[in-house]
Amino acid sequence: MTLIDFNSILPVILLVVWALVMLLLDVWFGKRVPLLTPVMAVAGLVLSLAASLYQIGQQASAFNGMIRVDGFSIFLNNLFALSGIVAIGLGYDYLKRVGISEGEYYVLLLFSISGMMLMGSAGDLIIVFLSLELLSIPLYVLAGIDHKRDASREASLKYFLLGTMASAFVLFGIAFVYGAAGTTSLYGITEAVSQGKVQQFLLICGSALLLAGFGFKVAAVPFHSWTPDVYHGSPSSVTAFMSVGAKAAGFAALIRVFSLNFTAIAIELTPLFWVLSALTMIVGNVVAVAQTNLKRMLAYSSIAHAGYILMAFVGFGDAAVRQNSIASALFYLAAYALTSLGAWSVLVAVEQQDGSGNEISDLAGLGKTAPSLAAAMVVFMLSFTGIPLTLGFWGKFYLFRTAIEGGFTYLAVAGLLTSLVSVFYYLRVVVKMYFQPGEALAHKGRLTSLIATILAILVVGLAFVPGYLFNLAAAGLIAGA
Amino acid sequence: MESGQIFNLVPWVVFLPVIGLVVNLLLGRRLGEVFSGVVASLASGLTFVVAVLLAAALASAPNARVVSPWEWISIGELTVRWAFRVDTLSVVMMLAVSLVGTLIHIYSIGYMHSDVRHNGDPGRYTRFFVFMNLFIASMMLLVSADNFLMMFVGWEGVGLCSYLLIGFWYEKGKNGIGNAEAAKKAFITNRIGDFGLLIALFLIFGYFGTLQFDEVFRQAASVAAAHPGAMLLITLAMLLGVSGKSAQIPLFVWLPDAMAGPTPVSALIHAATMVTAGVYLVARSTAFYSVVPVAQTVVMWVGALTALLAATIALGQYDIKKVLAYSTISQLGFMVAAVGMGAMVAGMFHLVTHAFFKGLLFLSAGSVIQGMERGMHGGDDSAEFDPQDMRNMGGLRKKMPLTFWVYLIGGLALSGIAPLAGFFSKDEILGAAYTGHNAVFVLLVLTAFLTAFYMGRQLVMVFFGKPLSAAAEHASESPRVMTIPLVILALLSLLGGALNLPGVHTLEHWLAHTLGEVKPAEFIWLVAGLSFLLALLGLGLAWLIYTRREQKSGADDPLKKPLGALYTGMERKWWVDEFYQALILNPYKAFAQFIAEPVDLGIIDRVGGGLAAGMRALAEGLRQLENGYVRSYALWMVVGLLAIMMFLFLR
Amino acid sequence: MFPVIYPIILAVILFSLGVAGVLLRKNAIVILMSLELMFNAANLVFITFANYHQNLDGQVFIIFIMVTAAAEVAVGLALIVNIFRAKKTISIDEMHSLKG
Amino acid sequence: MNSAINPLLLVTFFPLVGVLLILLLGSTGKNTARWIALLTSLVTFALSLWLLMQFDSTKGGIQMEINLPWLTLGGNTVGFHLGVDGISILMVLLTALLTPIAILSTWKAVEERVSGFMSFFLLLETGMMGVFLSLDMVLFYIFWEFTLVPMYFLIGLWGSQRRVYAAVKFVLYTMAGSLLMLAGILWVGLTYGGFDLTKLTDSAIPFTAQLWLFGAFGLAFAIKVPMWPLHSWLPDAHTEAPTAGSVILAGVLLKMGAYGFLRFNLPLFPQATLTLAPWMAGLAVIGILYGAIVAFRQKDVKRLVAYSSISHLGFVVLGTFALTAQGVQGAILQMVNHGLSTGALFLIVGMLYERRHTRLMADFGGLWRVTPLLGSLTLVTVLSSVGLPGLNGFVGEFTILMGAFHSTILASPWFAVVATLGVILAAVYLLHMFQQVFLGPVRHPENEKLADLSPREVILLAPLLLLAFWIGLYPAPFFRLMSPAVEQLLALIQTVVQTAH
Repeated sequence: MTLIDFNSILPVILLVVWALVMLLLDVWFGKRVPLLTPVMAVAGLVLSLAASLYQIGQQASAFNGMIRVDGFSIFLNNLFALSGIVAIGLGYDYLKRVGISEGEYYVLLLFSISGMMLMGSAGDLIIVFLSLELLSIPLYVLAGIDHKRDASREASLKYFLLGTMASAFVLFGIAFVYGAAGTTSLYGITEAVSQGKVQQFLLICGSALLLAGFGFKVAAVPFHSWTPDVYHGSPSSVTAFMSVGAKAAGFAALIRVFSLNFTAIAIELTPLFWVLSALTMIVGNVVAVAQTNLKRMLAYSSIAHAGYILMAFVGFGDAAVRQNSIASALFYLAAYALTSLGAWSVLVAVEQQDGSGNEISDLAGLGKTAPSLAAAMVVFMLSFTGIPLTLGFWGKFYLFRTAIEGGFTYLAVAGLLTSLVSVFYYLRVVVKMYFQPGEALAHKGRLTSLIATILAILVVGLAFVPGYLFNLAAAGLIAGA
Repeated sequence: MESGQIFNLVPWVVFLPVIGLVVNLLLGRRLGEVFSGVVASLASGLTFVVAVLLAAALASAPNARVVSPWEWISIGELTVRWAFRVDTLSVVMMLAVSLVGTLIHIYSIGYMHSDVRHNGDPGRYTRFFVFMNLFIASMMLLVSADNFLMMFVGWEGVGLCSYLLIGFWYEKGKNGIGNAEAAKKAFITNRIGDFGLLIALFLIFGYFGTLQFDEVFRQAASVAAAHPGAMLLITLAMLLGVSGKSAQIPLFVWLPDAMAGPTPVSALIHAATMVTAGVYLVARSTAFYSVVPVAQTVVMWVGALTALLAATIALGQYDIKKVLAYSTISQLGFMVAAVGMGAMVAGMFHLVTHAFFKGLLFLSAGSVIQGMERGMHGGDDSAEFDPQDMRNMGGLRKKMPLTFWVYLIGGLALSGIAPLAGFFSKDEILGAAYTGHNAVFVLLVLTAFLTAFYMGRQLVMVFFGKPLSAAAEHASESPRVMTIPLVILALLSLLGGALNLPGVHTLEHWLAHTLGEVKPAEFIWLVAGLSFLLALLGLGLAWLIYTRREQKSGADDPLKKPLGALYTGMERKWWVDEFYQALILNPYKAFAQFIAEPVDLGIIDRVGGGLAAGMRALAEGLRQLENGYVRSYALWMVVGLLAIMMFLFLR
Repeated sequence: MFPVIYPIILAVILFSLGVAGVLLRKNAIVILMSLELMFNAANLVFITFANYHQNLDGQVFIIFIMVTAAAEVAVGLALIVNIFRAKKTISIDEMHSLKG
Repeated sequence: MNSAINPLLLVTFFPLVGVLLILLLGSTGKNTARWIALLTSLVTFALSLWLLMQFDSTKGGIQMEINLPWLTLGGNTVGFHLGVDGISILMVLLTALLTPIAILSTWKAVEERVSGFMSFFLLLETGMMGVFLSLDMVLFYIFWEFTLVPMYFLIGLWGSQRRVYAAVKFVLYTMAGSLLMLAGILWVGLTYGGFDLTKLTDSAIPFTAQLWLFGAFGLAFAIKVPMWPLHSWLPDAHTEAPTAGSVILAGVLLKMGAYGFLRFNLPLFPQATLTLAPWMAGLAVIGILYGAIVAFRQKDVKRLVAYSSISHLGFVVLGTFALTAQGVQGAILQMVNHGLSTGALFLIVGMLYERRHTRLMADFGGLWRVTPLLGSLTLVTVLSSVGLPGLNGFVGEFTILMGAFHSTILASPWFAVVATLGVILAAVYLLHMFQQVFLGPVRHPENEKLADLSPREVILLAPLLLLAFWIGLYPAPFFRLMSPAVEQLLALIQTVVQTAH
């Protein structure tokens, strides 16, 4: 293992080692020093974040091309680390309240994050598969971590069964791609494709299977069915993390694999992505209208947002658009991450001990009982909707711009119209909080409120100076793409 | 002051009354009735002085002058200025308006003093004079304008004043809302006319490129030659405006209702001045009408028919003011017919004399009514008692002698008894009709006869016989401040004919500077004799019939029996109001209701809601797919996978 | 050397059987086994192509797959046991409280 | 003109100073928030007058331009580009004038969450200013959408019974249009290399694309104006909004739509404008009559005024698409006029509501006698709205109709003729309203003791009515202000007409 190798994988290694240490420490001291594990976890993520920030500007290939360090991986690593920190913050308040034993939560979280980071820097299909498993398996457990509750158990099992099936799809797909190209290295495949040395039939089979498998992870229709149930059943702080991390990782895989290797069959895939994107936007937004439970509504909203991000892919075969396509997806992911974490943190703040309190109607009167929390929620809802002066607006702006640049104006129009539908249910939250009388209970978990407030400030503040984030996303190119 | 500078005074004909009204607005209520009345009368009087000065200056140099102090609207080619025009025509109007106006202001000081008390709101005294001054200002704006648009400002301004003054006692009238309804009716009917005028304005600007009088009239002949259709449209659209303002067929219906206003208002606005604006407009636009014979004919017929129709209705009215109102419509018909025949001077002449005697008649009627009201307060009549109903009057000759005499002068002048003012002016119109418009002549002569007849009827019913009610029994003469203006107007009605005596033609020459040289109207002895005889016949017949009628309060008219259905028609105003109600108002209401509820709320408003409901239904439907069973979720994934494969392989 | 297509067809059949198992069986453990079948179908493909391409990538991959599959099974069985304790059944059709 | 700070920046963002102050001090009391808001908006008004003094009305182009690069995105620059010309300056002045009046009108009406109300109001002012001053399409869109947020809360939190429904409807309708506009903005920006409006006017967009884009932009503006049949959000929003909200909604927000047509559709898509002008004018004429007819049958006085807005804004659109100097200048002036007269009408309705807590006309009657000053001022307002010559409404309507009548592009006088019927109908419904409320006898004993206007209320109405007289009698300065800009705009259209032949 050379220094470059070590260097390139530093954020992941740090995290894994840290998590193992924590596992031990938690067993010994966890009961006596309850703050130890969460603080350790945050520290680990901060370290990992530091390592990742340190990598900014670097471009490297390590472990014989299995690991890549480039703008893309760095961008995502930062995103994962940050959302991990938020998830820990949320969990700290929340787990105690609903009475979940905590130790494993943080450790599993760190493992899952390390899998996501690995996914971001995957340079080989083996890594793609491994990181997929590394990020998924802890999530299955996390979803069921509240094992005394039926919902949590059910969510966990559903997630596990379907997730494993999706993994099988991915695996089978990888096998075919390997058969087509004779290598599992992403570079190698690209090379083989460009030299025309691939079995087209196998490649297409493989790409279809991979698409289905990754589609599951990002929750694209029709592979989305797990999302509402799992988001609903899992403990809210887990869902908060899942809605951001798992989705981003799925997109990372999608981008890594497809934007490099399947450009040769892009003409075939483009209409597929078109349909997937449109379907996902429509189903996500429309079904969200009918939801009465805030968690389920946010789940459908996350499906809808996956549809928007997919919009960026439609034109991935077009080399002129590809850069913007990736950058806009990354930017949207970042905007979505901040907003979604924020919205979930508000939800965490209002959820009751017995797991109730997450119906939309339970928010009635929040504007009076917890003004700052409600105001933050307004910001998140506006950002989800894409109203200007929130980060969500810029995300949509950039995405739609990419779609139109790629020549997919109708898709952009479909996206805009479904945004209109989304106004419907996002505003309903605002209506409930401010315009209807009620005594919504908000737990005075200071940390959760603080997180919500900080995120709201970020969502609004960054909207005034989105340039920095734009540049970061624009630098998030895949080496060689 | 040099005569050139005198012309610069012309904006003051508008400013003075405006100053008057502003002063009254600010101070009137605090300083009391006398102050208000005096200020307003002074404002109006000074306007008259300015008009006299202008006339004097014009006498020595009769060419038109334009004083154009400010820009108003200037966009592209459309340039309109606030420009005042002094020429012989406008000065005649200014003189007539400010003279009659001032007299009526003075009269009102007395009249309104008791009117506000009779109606129970003395605080409204000042408001009356504010509106009156506003009216003088608007009317002056109308007659002194140098372009069509500025004239239109005055045109609508007087309409507003009419609205305000008809609705002066807005809480009175039928069901408490009758007066307000009448005011609204007047305004909206006028607006329909104004619609025509606006269209005319648009067309004029289109074909002439300007709205300035001189420019427009200079090109009239050439444009008429080039675009005869356009000129016809302009003149006919204008006629719609005229028929609105001057209460001609088909828009005359508002004027009788306008009698809801206090009597001085009826005298000033709805008899002497505002309603003649239409005549003024046609006279002003002589250049147009003289080149469009068809339009002239239409105008003439409208006037003649209105004259006859209104005269017949006047026969069937019992309200003292309603009779005069229909008489006004009828006389306006005379004027309009005159200008339609091209006898502009005759029309203007009748306009002026009519202003005198009809103003006089209305004011006298006001005096009668207040006499009755005073009688009412003395007597013990019920609250339902109508002091304006002639069937309650009778014998007032003795109770109100001065009023009787001036009323008589007015009535005779209106009937066309020589040598009163009305005789000469009406004769000139008849003369014009006689030379070339036989059918119209017959109509007008018939009208003249009817005019005399209904005036005779009114005089008899009001002043002769015995008092038919306690109020009439106790009626008393009006105060000096009211009777003096009456006397002055009576003098003017007596001597007004001197303005344009046959053979002298003062007015004719005066107006020729503006309207162009026209052949002076001949004095035809046959026509004059005929009209005089008919007038006498009418009065005499009325005397015969009405002195012998059953003298009882509320008795039927003696003509009712012999004329039968015909008389009912006259009484019910030929059902014109009902006709409009059924043909226009009710359908509009129903249509508006239809648009407002079934269409707007029912269809257009529901589209958005329907989309939302559809969205909800779709959402509920799609939601069913998420049934909670893992295996069905797995099935969806497999289906999705297979669909992707199928697509990739089958394309 | 026999044609590559035979083992691939076998793998596809195995995979399809796995899918059918997931779709048709209610017992969670059987479903887990069906999933394993799908994994192993992939393994078969890898091994076939490793042989075909004459390189080791495929074989290396299989090692990883076997490891992760073991982890999956461990987690899966733990979840199932947990559920069995609470609900006394492992029929997945009993688990549909979350829906809509 | 070497001022250190660009006046446009000050005018646009000064209200935010007030927001900050309210957030810092707002908790000290209701009156603190009120005074801060009022003073801030007055200072903004003063700043807008200062802006007017620096404005050179002889020039047609953009003045006091400020163009800072904001961000670059995939090769396109989004600039912070503000500028004022003869068209926008009037809108800025109108906004700056109406905001303090609206704020003052809430002195007694808003008692709950005052500092929130005032903050939203000032935010709204910034948004509106931004809409009128932006010269970058993206910036424009940001301000455009941003105005929704404060207005949504103003309606939803401080409105009357059906406020939630109205607020949501308002947002949904507006967004339905503006989202498509966003697609249009993106398309134009991508195809023609930038979002800067001043650079785009030269780009020759192909005709078919122009038609589509006209539709995308036009829909957003048409909903905002609102044009028939996209108006159904308006009666609800106007009726349910608090008085101050209605004033601003009618006075300024609707103008954003009409302004959008002038700022975007005409210069950017001239050929499409030429082709579609008769259709737009046709819809405008329908709107004029339709609004007037429906207004006539309303029982709620506020709804009546709301529908009257549809009718009045129809004139604005008609004038705009007459594409003649008279039409367009009249339309711009009419925007101001409508802001003044309808703003005043809404204030009056608010005053009535504060006194009687009802808006049904049947509950009033005979008020002129009880409250003579209110009655008289209402009458003047009604007359201004009716379009009585000598008052502002007439000048606008007359010039619009004149322009439409002679428009070579509409090529038919019938648009104007039919629209002129609207003048009659306006008298019908407005006098009906005046009669129902102020004339006749006092029918309800509750109305006997109503208080007449307080000095504060007179101060609210006085500036509006004085301006109504000013514009009616001497509109020349207003026309002078806008005419170079309008001429420039029409010259552009004219070149297209010539090349078409």
